[in-house]
Amino acid sequence: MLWAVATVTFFAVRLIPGDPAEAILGGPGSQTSPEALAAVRAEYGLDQPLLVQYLQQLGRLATGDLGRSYALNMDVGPLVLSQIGGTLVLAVLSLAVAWLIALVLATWSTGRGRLAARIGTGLEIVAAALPHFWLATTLIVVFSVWWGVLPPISTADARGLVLPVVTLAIPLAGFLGQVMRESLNTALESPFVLSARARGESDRGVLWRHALRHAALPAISLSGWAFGSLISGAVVVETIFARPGLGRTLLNAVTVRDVPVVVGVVMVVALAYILMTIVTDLASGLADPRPTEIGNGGLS
Amino acid sequence: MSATDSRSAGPHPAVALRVRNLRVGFGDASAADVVRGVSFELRAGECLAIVGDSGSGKSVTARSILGLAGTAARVSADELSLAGESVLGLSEAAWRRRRGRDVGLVLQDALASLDPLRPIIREIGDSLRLHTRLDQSERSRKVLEILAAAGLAQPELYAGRRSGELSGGQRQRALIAAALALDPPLLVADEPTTALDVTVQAQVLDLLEQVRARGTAIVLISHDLAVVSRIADRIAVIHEGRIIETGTTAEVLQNPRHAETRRMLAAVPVDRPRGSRLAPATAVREPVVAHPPARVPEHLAERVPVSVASRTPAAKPVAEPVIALEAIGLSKSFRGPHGTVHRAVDEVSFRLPRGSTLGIVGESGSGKTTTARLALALTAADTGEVRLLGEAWSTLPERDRRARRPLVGAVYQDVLGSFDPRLSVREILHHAVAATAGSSAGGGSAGRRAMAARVSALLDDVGLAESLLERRPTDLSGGQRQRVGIARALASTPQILICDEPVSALDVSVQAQVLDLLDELQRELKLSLLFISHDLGVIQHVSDTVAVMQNGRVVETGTAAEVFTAPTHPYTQALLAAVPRLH
Amino acid sequence: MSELEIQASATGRSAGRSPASAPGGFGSMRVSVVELAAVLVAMLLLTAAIAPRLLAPGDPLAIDPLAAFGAPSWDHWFGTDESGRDIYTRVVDGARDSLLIGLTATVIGLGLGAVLGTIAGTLGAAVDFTVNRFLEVLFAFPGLLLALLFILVFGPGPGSAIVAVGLSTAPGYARIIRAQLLRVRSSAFVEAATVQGLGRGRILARHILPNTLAPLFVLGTLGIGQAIVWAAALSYLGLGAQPPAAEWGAMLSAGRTYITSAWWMSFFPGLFIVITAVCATTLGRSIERRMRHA
Amino acid sequence: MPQQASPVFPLNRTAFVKRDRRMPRPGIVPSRSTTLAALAGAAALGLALTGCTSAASSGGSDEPTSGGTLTYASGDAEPTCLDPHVGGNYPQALVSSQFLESLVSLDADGAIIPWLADSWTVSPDGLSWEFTLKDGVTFTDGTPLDAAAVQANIAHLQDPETGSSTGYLALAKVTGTEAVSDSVVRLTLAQPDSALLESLAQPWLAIESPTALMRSQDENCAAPVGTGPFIVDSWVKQNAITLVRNEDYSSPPADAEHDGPAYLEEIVWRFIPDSASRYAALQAGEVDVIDNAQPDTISQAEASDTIVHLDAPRPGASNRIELNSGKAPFNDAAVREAFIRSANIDDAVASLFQGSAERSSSALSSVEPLGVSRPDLFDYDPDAAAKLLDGAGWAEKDSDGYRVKDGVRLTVVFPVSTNQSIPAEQSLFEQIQATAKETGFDVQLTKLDLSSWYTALGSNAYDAVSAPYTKIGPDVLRILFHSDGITPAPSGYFANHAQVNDPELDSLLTEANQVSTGSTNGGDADQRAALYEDAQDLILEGFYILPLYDQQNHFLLGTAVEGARALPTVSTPAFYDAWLNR
Repeated sequence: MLWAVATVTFFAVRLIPGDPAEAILGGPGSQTSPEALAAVRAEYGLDQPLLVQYLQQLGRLATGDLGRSYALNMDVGPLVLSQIGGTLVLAVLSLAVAWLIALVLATWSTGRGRLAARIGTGLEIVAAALPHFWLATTLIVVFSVWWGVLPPISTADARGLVLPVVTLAIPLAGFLGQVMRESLNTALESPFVLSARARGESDRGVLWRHALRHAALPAISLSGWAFGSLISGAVVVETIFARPGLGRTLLNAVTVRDVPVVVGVVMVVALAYILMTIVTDLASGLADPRPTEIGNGGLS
Repeated sequence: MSATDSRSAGPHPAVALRVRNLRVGFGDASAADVVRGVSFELRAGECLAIVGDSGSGKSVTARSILGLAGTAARVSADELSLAGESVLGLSEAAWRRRRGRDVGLVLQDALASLDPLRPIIREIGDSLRLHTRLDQSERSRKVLEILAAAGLAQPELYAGRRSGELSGGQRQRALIAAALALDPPLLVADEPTTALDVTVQAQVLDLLEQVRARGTAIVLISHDLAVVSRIADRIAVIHEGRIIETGTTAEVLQNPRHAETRRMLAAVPVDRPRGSRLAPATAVREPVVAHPPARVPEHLAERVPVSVASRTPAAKPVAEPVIALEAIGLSKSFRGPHGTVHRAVDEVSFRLPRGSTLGIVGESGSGKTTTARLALALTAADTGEVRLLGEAWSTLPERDRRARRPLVGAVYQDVLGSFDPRLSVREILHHAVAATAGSSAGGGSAGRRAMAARVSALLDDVGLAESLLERRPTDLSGGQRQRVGIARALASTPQILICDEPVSALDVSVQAQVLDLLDELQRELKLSLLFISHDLGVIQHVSDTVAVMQNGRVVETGTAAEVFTAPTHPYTQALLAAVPRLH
Repeated sequence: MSELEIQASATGRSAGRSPASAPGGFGSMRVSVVELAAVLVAMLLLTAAIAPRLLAPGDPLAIDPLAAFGAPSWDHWFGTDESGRDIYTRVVDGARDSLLIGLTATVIGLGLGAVLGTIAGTLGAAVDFTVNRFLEVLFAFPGLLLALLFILVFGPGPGSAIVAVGLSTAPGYARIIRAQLLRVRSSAFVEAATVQGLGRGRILARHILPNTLAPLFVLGTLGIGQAIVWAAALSYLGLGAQPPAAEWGAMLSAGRTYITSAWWMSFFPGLFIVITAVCATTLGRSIERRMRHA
Repeated sequence: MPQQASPVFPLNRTAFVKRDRRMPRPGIVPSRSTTLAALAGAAALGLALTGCTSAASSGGSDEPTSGGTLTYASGDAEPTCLDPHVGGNYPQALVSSQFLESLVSLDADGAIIPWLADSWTVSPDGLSWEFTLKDGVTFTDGTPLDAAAVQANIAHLQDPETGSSTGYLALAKVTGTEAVSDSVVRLTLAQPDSALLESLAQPWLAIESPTALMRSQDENCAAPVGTGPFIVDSWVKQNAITLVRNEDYSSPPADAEHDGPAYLEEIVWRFIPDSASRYAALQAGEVDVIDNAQPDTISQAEASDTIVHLDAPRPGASNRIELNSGKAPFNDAAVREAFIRSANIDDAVASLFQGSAERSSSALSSVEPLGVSRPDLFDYDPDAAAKLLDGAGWAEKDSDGYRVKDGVRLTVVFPVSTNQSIPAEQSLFEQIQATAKETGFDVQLTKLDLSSWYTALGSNAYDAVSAPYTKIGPDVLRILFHSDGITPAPSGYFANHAQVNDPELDSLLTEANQVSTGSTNGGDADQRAALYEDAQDLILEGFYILPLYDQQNHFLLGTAVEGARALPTVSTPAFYDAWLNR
C-alpha cells in the first residue's frame, strides 16, 4: 500500500515539467550557474536514469530514509517530523470540534418539531458547502479585523488555534451532522427506542442512552475519510493562518517540485490515513460490539 | 409482589385499565381516525386480547394506553384511566413517571426492541434506575432476579450479553423482563410472539400466563386468534378502528357474532383439512379471488393461444415421471465466524410426487431455507443431488440448467425484496413472461398483444385487478405483493412451485387467502408444491406429505395425517404440543 | 410489521395506507417551500448559465478603472471590483463556467467511478481485489493533493481543473458504486431472476446495472456542489480558470486580497458558490427521498 | 514626470516624504540630531493629527528605549537557507540583513559609504582593489574580521559546491584575492568592473565568519554567523526565525543613528504568505512589521492612525513588461510600439495602486541615480496605436474585433507568475488586456506558478512577460538587455526576456561596465553615466519594454515601532536603530 503510494507520487511529481536541480538551488528565481547545477545533479543522483532514481528512492524508503529535500537543505525525515505535530494537532482538534458541533446541532434540532429539524438540516447543508478559504477569510475579517478578539495567525498560546480549527471544523461538522442526523432519526424511530420510552425514559435519556450511540456509528466510520479531507483542508488553512504543518510543506514542495518532500509527506499522510482507518475501525468496534458478518444470525 | 393478592381479593378485582371511546388520528384533522371509539376495561389478573388485522388500529390503541401514540397523534377519549386514575392529558413528565412503573410494554421484535448496542442488564436496569433509588450493584442483583423470574436460565451468564447474542426465546424473555422489572399492574403486549418459533412462542405464552397468574392485567395484541385463545380471558375483535365484538374467549371462539370474527376464525389453518377453504370468497376484497369453479386450464388456453404451447410440458408427453422433485442425501456446510463449520443441511432426502404438496417444517435454524435453495439449485450441495422430473438438476452446469429453469417456480417470504425495485407490476410480469417465452413471444404488435393477454391472464389467475398493473410493489399491500409474486412464479408455466415461507409475513386472514389461492392453482394447474414453513398449522393444512427438520436433518417424514396424528419423533411431538390451537 | 409502518408514518403521511389512497410516484409527496426555493434558484442559475444577458445585460469584462472598488450600490448591486467591473454582471456571467466545471467534473468523476466500480464488482475476485487496492491508494491521497499533482503535471487551466476535480472525486464514487453493486448482486431479486432462468449477462444488464447506476443521478447532484467548491479551491490557488474569465473561484481568489477593504469582492462570488452547492444538495436529497418513497 | 537621470533624490522618496511625514525614513537623513528632531516632530504630528492617546500613554518617550521583542511578518517565501551565499534571492536578503553585513553600503543618495570596509582604493587600470577593514570587529562566534575572512568569503562564493548564483555572477570578474595585511585585502580582476562596489554592497555578498563557513552547508544554512546586530538563535521551519541581540555589536554602517548594540532584544521573523492574514495580524497587533503590503492595505494604513507606511522601492530594474522581440508579432518595432500605446497604464495604476505606486517610464528603478525616464514614449494613445498597426500590415479585424494578418490573429501570449506579480499587478495586466483589446490585440493571460512560468519562458512560449530584477546599480541593464542574456543557462534561465539583440547596445553596456572607476564621482563617472544614458535611450526608443512602476516594496509598521528603516542597498528592512515605544 505504502509502496503503491510512493510509486504513484514519485512518477506523478517527476512528470511535472521543470528541473529539480534548479529547485535545489533555491528555485528558478535565482540565477543559477551551470557549474552549480552540474554539481547538484551529481550530488542528488539526478543525472541517473529515471528508473535508477526510482529504485534508489524505493531502497531508501525501505530503510526508513525519506531522502533529502531538494529545496530545503535538510533531510525529509526530520522535516516531516518537525511539521507533523502542527498538522496533527490541527486535524485532531478540528475533528473533535466538528464532532462537537455536529452532536450539538443534531441533538438540539432532533425531537423539537419540523422547524428545528429544518433549521438543523439547513445549517448542516450550508456548512458542508462552505469553502475553507472563504470561511477562513471571513472569520479573520470578523474576529481579527473587526472585533480583534482572535489572532489571525498561529501564536504561542492556544488562541491562534481557534480560527483555523473552526475553519476546518465547520464544513466537516456539516458532513458529520448530516450523517448523524440521518442515523439519529432512524434510531429514534426504532422499536428499542419505543421500548425505552415505555420504561419511562425521557427524550433526553433516549437520546443519550440509546439513539446517539447509534447515530455516532456511521459518523465514526466517516472519521477516517474526514481525516483525509482535513489534510486537504490543512493545505489551505495552514497557508492562510501561517501555521507550520504538513499541508503548507506539501504545497510549497509541490510548487518547487521538491520530489523527496512530496513523496515523504504523502507517505506520512497515507500512513496516518491508514492508522486513522484502523483507529476508526477499532472505535466502531468499541461502539458497536456486534459481530459484523452473518455470525450468530439465523444459523446458530 | 404486591399485585399478587389483588387478584385473590375477591370476585371483582380492581379495574386496572378502563378505556372509553378512545379515538386516535394522525395528520390533518380531516384525515380519518385510525382508532374510532374503542372502549374496554380490564381488571387485575385478567388478560384481554385485542385481535385484528393489519391496519385495524390495534397497535395504536395499545400505544395510546402508554401515551406513546406519537407526537403527531391526536388522541381523545371519554375516559382513559390506569388503576382508576385518569391519564388523559397527562404531561409528558407525568407519563414518564407512570411508564414502566404503572404499565409495561412488550413489543414484537425483541431483537429490535432491545437496544442492540447495550447489554440486557443495562436495558432492564434502566427501569430500575428511572423509577427507584437503587444503586448500581443493587440494580444488577435485582435484574438477575427479574431475569430468573422471566424464566431465563443462568441469568448471570446472559445478563451481560446484548440482544443480538441471545436466542429468540431468551431475547423475548429479556424484553418481557424489562417491561416487568417494576412489576407494573398492567402489561401491554403487542404481538409478543409473532415471528417466533412455535416452541418459543409456547414458552412465551406460558410466561405471560404466569405473569397474569401473579395478578398482572395483560392487554395482548395479536392478529392470530389461535395464539391469544391460549391465555386470554376475554377477546375483543377490532376492525377498522372499532371493536366489533367482545366476549369471553369461549364465547368468541364458539359463537362468533360478527362476520369478521367468523372470517378470522375460519382463517386459522390448524386442524383444517387439506383443500378446505380458509377464506370466504365474499370476505376477500380482491376482485377476482373467487374463481368460477368450472374454470380449467383449457379455459385459459382458449383465451391465450401463446400459452398453449408453453403450457404443454415440453418433453415426455406420455410416460411422465411420477416424482416431480427428489432430493438424495443433500448436505451443505457453511463456514462459521471463528473457523467453525456449520452443517446447515445434513443428509436430507425427500420426494415430491407430482401434483402433490410436500411440506417441510422446522424452526429457525433447522435448515429449511438452505434446503429450498438447494432444491432451486441456487447453491451447490456439498454432497447429494436434486433430481427434477427424474432427470439431473442440481448437478448440471448452470448453463444447461437454465433451459429447464422454467419448470420450477419460486415464491419467497420477502416477496418485496424479490422484486426489482425499479419495476412496476406490469414490468415484473413482462420480464417474467419474456424470460421463459423468450423467442416464442417475439416482437411486433402481435407479440405485444400476446404479452398483454398473458399478463392479464396471470393477474386473473392470482385474483388481482388489472388496475394494479402500473403500481410498484411498494405501493401494494402484503397480500397483493405475494399474489404478484405467485403470478411471476406462474409466468413460466412451471410444474413445480417451491414456496419458502410464503405466508409467514402475512396476517392470518391474508395468509388464508394466499393459501386458498395456492391450493386452487395447484389443482387447476396440476402443480407440485414444495412448501416450506415454520408454522405447523399451515403445513398441516397444505401438505400431502410432511418432512420435519431439526438441526439440518429430516427427523420425521410421512403423510400429513400420520405426522400430525401420530408423531413418532419426540421433536415432532414437542412441536405439535406447542402449536396454538383454537381452544 | 405493518403496525410499525404506522408508527413510522405517524409523522405525517396517511396512516391508513390502503392501496387505493396511494397513487404512488412523485406526486404523492408535497413539495416543500425549501424544495420550491431550490428549484427556483436552480432555474435562475441555469438561466444565468445559458443566457446571462437576460439577467445582467452588461459586459462582464468592461473595465472602468475610475469606478474601481465601488461598494454595493443601486448602480452596482454587488459593487465593483479592482478594475471597476460590475460584480453582479460577473457573478451572473460566471455561472456558466462554474456550473460547467462542477457538472463536467462530476460527470467525469462519476463516469470514472462507475467504470471502476463496475469493473471491480463484476469481473471477479482478482480484479475486485486489484481495483480495490488501487482505490484505497487513491483514497489515501488527500483529494486536493491529487488535484494539485494532476494540475502540476498537465498545467493549470479550466480543463485541467475539471479533470483534476473529476479524478480526485472518482475514488469516492467508485467505492459507493462498488458497494451498491455488491449489495444489488446479492439481493433477492437477482436471485429471483436466476430462478427465472435468466443468464448472467442479462441479469447484469437488466437488473444489476440499472439498480446500481440509478442512484448515480442523486449522487451526482449531491456531488456537483462539492465539485464546484473544489474547483473554486483550485482557482483560489491560481490553478483554475484564467483571467479575465468571471469564474467564481477565480473572482473569490482575486477578491480575497482586498478582503479588508472591499469585502463584497469575495463575499458575493463566495455566496454564489455556497448557494449553488446548497441548491444542488437540496435538490439531490429531495430527489433521493422521492425515489426512496416512490 | 520630473524624473531624470539626476543623481539626486529619486522622486519616489520625495513623494513618500510628502505622504508619510510621521515616518522614520529610509536613510535620507545624514545626522543623528536631525533624525531625532524628525522623530520628535513625527511623534508630535501623530498626536496632533489623531488625538490618539495610546501613542502618548504607552511609552510616549522620544528617547529610544532598549529591550523588547519585535515580530516581523514576511510575505516572501521562507528561505531554504539563511546563508545568502547559497543561491541568493530576495527572501534571503530580507532576513540576512539583520545578522550579516557587507563590506560597503549605500547612502540615501546612492553613494557608496563604508561599512565593514573603512576605505578602499583602486588601481588606475581598474584591475586591483584594496579594502581596508574596520578595526576590532569580531564575528558573533568570536572569530575576528580580517583579510583572511574576506578571502574565505570570496572563495566560498566562488566555490561551485556552495551553489551561489547571485553572488557568483557578481564576482565573475574577480580572479584572485590576497591578504595585504591583517586588515587589508586585495581583489584582482580580469577586467575593470565599474559595478564592483555596488555588487559588494549587496547582502548576497555579505561577509560571514570563516570559522562558521567551515561547517557543513546544512549547519551554515540553519544559522549563518556574521557581524550584524542580531544573531540567529533558532529557526522553526514554516513558522519563525528567532533573532537575538548581538551584545558586542560594533560595526554599524556609516549612516546608522547610534553605536553599540541594537535596542531590540529580539526579533521574531515570521512567514505569513497570505497577504490578508498578514495585514490582519498587523491590525490585531500580533505582529509589528509586515512586508509586501498590498496597495489596498497601504491606503487603509494611510488612513489609519495605528499603522505606519514605509515605502522603499527596490533598486535595479523597474517593473516593466518585456516584449519578446525575438519572434512575431513583437519582432516588429511598430507592433511593439502599438502595443505600448494601446495600453492604458496610468488609469490602471491610479485605481489599482491607490497612490502607492508612481507610473514609471524608465528601465531602471527610480532609486537608481543613473535612470533615464522617457514619459513621452509611453503615453496611452490608441489612435496612434491603430495607425501603427495599420502600417505594419495588421489592418484587418476579425469578427471578435481582433487584428489579423495573413489569417493569423494578433495574439500576445502573456504568462503571469503568481509568485512574482502581486494581485494588483495581475489586475493591471487584466486591464491592459482589456484596453489593448480595443486596439485589436488578443492578450492571452495565463496565471502560472513559478516553475511553470519559468518553463514557459525557457521554451520561448511568450510574447510578453513581466519579471522583476533586483540589483544595485545600472549594470542591471547589461544583464537584462545584453544579447548574451538571450542564451539560456543550463537551467533554462535567461535574463534578456525582451530578447534584445542589438550590437550597438551590447557594446555600450560592455563599455559602461568596464569604465575604470574607484568611485561614482569624477570624470570616469560622468563617462559611465553618459554610456548608460545612451544605452537606456536605445532600449526605451526600441520599445522593448513597457515600464510600469518601481519594484514595489512596502512595509507597514505598528506605531510602536520607531526608528526602523530600509537599507538603501536593496531596500531590506534594518532594525538596528529600531526600538519599541510601548
